[in-house]
Amino acid sequence: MDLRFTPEELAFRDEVRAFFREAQPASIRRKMELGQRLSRDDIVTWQRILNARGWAVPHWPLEWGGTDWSPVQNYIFKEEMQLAPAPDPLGFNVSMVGPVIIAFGTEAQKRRFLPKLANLDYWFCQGFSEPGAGSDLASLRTSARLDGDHYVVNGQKIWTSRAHLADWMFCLVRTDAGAKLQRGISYLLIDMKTAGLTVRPIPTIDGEHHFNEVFFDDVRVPAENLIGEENKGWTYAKYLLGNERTGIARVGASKYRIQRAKQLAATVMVGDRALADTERFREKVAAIEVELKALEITQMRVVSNARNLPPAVQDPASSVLKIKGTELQQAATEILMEVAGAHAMALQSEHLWGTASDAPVGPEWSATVAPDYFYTRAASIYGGSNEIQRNVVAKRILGL
Amino acid sequence: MDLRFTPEELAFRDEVRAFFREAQPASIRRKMELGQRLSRDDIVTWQRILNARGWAVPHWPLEWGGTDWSPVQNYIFKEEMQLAPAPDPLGFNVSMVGPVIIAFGTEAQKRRFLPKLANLDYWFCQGFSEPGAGSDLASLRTSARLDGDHYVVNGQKIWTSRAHLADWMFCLVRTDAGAKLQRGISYLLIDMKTAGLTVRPIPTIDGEHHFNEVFFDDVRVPAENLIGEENKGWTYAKYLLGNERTGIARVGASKYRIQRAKQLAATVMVGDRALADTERFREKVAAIEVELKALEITQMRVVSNARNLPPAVQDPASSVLKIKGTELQQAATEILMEVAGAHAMALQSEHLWGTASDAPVGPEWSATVAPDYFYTRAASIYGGSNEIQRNVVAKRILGL
Amino acid sequence: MDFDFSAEQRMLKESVERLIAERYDFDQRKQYMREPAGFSRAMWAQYAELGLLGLPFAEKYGGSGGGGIEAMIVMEAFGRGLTLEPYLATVVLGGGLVALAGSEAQRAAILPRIADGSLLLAFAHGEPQARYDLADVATTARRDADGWIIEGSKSFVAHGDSADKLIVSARIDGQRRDARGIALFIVDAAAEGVQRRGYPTQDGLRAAEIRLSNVKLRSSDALGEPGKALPSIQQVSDRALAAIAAEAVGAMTAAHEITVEYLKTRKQFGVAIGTFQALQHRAVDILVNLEQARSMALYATMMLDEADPAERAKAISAATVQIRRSGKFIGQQAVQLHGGIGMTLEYKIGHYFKRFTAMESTLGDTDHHLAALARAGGLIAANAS
Amino acid sequence: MDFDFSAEQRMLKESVERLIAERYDFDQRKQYMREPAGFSRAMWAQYAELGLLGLPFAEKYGGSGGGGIEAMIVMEAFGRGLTLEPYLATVVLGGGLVALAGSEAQRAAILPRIADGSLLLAFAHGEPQARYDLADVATTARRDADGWIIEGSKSFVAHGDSADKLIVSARIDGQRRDARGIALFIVDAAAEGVQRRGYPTQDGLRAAEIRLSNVKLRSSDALGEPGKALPSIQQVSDRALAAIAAEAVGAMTAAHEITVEYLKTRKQFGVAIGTFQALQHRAVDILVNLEQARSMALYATMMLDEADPAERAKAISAATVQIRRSGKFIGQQAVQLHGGIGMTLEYKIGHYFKRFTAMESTLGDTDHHLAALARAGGLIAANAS
Repeated sequence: MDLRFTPEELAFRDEVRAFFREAQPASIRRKMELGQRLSRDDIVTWQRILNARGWAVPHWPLEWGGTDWSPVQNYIFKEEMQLAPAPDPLGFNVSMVGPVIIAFGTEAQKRRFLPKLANLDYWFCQGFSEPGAGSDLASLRTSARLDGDHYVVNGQKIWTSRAHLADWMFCLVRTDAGAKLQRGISYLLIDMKTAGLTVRPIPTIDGEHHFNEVFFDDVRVPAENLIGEENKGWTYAKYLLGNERTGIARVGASKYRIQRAKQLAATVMVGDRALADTERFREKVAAIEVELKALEITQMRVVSNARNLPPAVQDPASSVLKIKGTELQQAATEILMEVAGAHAMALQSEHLWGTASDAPVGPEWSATVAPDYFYTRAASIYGGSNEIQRNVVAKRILGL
Repeated sequence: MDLRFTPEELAFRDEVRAFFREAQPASIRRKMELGQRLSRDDIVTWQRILNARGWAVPHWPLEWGGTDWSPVQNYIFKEEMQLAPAPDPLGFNVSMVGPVIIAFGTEAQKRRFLPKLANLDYWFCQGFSEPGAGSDLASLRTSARLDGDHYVVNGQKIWTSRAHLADWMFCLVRTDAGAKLQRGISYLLIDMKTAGLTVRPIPTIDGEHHFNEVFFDDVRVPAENLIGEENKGWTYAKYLLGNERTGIARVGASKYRIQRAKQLAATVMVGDRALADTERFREKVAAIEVELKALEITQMRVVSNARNLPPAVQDPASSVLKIKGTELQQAATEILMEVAGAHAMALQSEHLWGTASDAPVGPEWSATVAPDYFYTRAASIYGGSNEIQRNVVAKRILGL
Repeated sequence: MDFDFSAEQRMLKESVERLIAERYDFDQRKQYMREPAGFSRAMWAQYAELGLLGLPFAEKYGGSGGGGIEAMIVMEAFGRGLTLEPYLATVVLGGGLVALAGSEAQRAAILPRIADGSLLLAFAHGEPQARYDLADVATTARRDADGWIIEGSKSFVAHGDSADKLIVSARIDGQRRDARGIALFIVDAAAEGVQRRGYPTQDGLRAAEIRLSNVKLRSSDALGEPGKALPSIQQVSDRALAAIAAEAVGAMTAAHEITVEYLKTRKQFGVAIGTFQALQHRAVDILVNLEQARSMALYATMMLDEADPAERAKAISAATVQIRRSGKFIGQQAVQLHGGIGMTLEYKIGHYFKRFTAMESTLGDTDHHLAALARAGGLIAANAS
Repeated sequence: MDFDFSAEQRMLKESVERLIAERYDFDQRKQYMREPAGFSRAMWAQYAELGLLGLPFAEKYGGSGGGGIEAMIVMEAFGRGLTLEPYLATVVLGGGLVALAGSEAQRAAILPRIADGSLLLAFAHGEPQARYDLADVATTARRDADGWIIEGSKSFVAHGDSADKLIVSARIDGQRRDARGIALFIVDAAAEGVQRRGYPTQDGLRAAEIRLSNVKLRSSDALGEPGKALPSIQQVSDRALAAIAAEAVGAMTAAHEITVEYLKTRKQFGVAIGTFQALQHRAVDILVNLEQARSMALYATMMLDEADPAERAKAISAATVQIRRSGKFIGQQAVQLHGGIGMTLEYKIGHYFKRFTAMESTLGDTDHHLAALARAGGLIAANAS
């Protein structure tokens, strides 16, 4: 047993770190440092840089552009990316639809989609949630009826993240209305430019546009875009859910925020002392650092144990990752709010996007702090709320 | 609207305070100050002093030895008692069985019991909980079968507080085995000296003897000891539960503990400063003081609004009292634990009872701190756990 | 001890609550926000008509001589409606300072115009470097032949962009953060040398950065005795904190009701989500936080009349700690219990959350007030009475 | 990075876990507690036989040269069983100091006797006034013709009543709380001038108050160079904290299992209480706390080998903060979820709660360690690497 990285792992870390330092465009790095929003172009640019290096989809099989990294290497890669800080490759592509196509797609589907997913030539969004379904995914009602060699899709999706930027959607649809809940669901890939498909924004409390409603009005989808078998989509979706064990905690991102908060608190004066030098602030931050360190090790344990566990068995420690990870993401944004104080309260959308021509109100970094705090409240809601997470852990792990 | 006491109320407070100062035996006051356990004699002595002054049962009707105090006066009296600090009159007598007898007893029962309850000539205990019932009171199984002019009682009670000190028990028994849950329950008064009744101690984690199991083996109870009608005991028990709105928060007792903690922290050195002078300790205590002040006012609001509400309607604010009150009682014991540090860890039962002849390990007050902390964990369990409280509030007040 | 409102107070409460219920639903609020000043001029006129704008002022200034309880009643209703108008800036802070520190002439000139709705004020006090220290004033005022010349920057001035007049604090003596040497001036917002940059705030209100460059004032523009303004500043700040406490309680009450209603109507897994015990308990914890906050808002209101400023400040800090903690808990949990819809701009609950968030950095954050309370010895004396 | 145990470590783990499972159930523990010394001499012999008592010592002293991981394995099993024996006092603290600071002669005289179970040690260091400052030593040692004379009081010496020898810290120079000037001495517990008052502790273990009056020692009784003992004291304290962290994780694991089992079997309102969502979520929070604590116990163990004492101390403090918080949460909530039965002396869960409580004041409370960590700059550097 040794929690430390081996010399090989350290060398790998240095290699990754150096690459991020050199390859990341300065404009993107600066936006990341300031917590600013990235444009679609920024994200595409960066993923293509990664892909050119062979690192856009490291956890995929070698034949589809992946690597043969160990779990520890994958872990190091993700951590370093968040600490750089550099943007993650588009999760919908690389962690969600990609692995499903690899596992359940036809050879033709693989050849058609996987390279474009890795290079972000296709930007995918996820069509799972529906109005009235929320965390109760299986009650979805969007229908797909086979008509010749096309499915005709009707219905509505909601909370579709970045649908307004997407080229494609992977989508759960009901193909057998008579079947109960999970059964009768199929997994379709839908071109967002298809006639009858409309995207409508849902502005969030940070004043930004992350989410959408997507309406399907007789949208005709070629049957060849069905993944796997009809009515088995729920299995593929579940495979996807289990597929994302680490990284969800976003320990690196929280560490980066804490690091920033400490830096910035050194510039904020409270009377004749810097905020960073007050006991109260230091101890509050230290308490979060303790939890983060614990979570970091918990995550490493999950990574390390993964190879000892049969695929179907969930490591009890993995249950901590989402719950504690989101709590700490939120705690880190709260610390930044405390540092910024009233400066965070000016609403400056252009400074959030780095597109402003005038000077910001307050320090440059403060424009992003409140939107970040507001938006991070969603971390404990989306992707299965923390209440649902606790239900699942109670049932699956504790057997209650 | 005026949160302050009127001059008349202030005068009343001074009168009460002066009485407590003068009338309370020094030995009892000292035990209270040190947090030591009181003997049965101590409690009887004090209640008789109160009763001689006419203050043992202030909230009872005048004809049965009560007073005509306003709700505010009753509130002041309870607060001052806890702050003195002086022991409460025995709750089982004055707040529980007494009011039930007043409301539902026969004239003969009133004449027989009420004066003895007020003077603590009879010490009552409460026979409600049973093994396997816990917070689910209505599932009780102890049976009472009418045999001539006696009920024959069989079964078992548990968590019977101070049964080993009691002369009498007010007891819920099942008189109709066919009836569902709440129905078929009767309310009996049972002489603890009756043949077939056995008391067995349940030591608690503070090492002390608060609770008992009570076994009934063909215990014959005169039918005249039935309160009200047969099979309606649940109604009387519920009347009792609603009867205890304030006082349950024990704000005065928590304030006294905080006051003690601050005094004692001034005597504990951390490096070259007293613990009481460190920011961290002061702010931690101040945060509890804020909640206590809020609870104190919440309690005053409940007292004040009581006269505006129909008896059946529960003031939403009253729901706060048990939940927050017990949380703050526990927080106050935790602060005392922090002050005492390792000194609290010596187990010194004789110093807890004030019966030791040798000097204690550590400061004299430290012997009582850990037992107090341990035992106060029960505050959120007994009398309807805080989880049950939340269920009840969600249903009755929020309508969920 | 008596928690009942007087007949007049009940009438005030009913009328302001009715006004907000009828004229300030969520859609109307969106309309008001789109007006040029970021709030409704028509509502402002309504407030004037109802006598709300003159509430704290003496009758001879067109007011009704109301006290803390009346302010609490109004602010609580405003909190429910998440109102946008500059009541705090104009009536509580601006008008409060004029009433407290102003000369008879200043009161007579300004207060009636506040009361009739024709004059908006803002208190230009905070500075970029000051954080939450009320005595941290770097803006200077120096004597000139016939008056004063002001130089400096004010930051995050609530409703500073729409105000007709600014009450500006400036240092005439001493070092930054000295208690002595601070003066207040009444500055016309259109005066030469006053530059304002208005902007929306995260909670839907407005604020301004204000630059004062060589602003020339007459001696008669000074409010109270120059150099001795801090106690007045502290006193109106305490009043503002009590008012915000009441506003917060109104907003928490609404957030609580909206959330419980949502739990009753929203269905998942085939049942109302309010049947899930974990969510029920959370809703109860929201209620507990609300009731504790309500108690402390009452406490703050009552203690505004306390003669000893140190005792008053302690009570206000204590109340503020409770209000902030309750507001944070209720805001975050109300959003959480709503799930996705709670995150959207189109739904009301998130706006309450944002308002609670903005309160946290208004006139001192939670830590600031907890530290102040602790330094002052807390609420319970270590020595028995 | 590798979390797997070696084959030897797995064997150690299996054997010590089996021993505890077979010989340390709750009723056996009660028996052991009633023995004169408050623990089981037979179990002590068993530990010796299994090689646990010599675990950290070199082979030439009858040990097996185990490191932090081996200690962790043993302590975790001991934590499950809530064992009563003086392993921490004798092996980790006493033996640790001898191995760390002792001369070859001292090691050879003492360590083999620890390993074979014939010698019990205690570390008489804490003093009534010292609270959690390891350098706060008021007990004095002054030079005498042929040795040292010790004078002072030691407080809350774990297992000090049954120890055969005491390792006593005393000041030979400087002021109370000075880092320099502290010495360690090996004192026979039966020596003239040593008065011990033993007592049970709240968690079922034993401790002693020790008065040292004119205790005469030879020069050869000094352990290490007199005056320079603090770094050794800090190092064994860090080892003890890591050991306690592992013990705590074992105890938390047991408390978690017992509680989940109780939720499955206890019925109320006609169903297992584990079907109530609010209790399910609490059980999940217990699991989260447990897993976080487990991670930090690993971290503490690994960082014991860190060369820089400041970095080691930071890691130990960080781990201690997590362990304490998790222990408090799990202890309190395990009792709460059990309801009445959790409060009784006859049921196991309350004893875990009491053990967590006792840990809180051992070698620095949570605030002490959080403050130390914060003072040292925390775990994340403000400046990016």
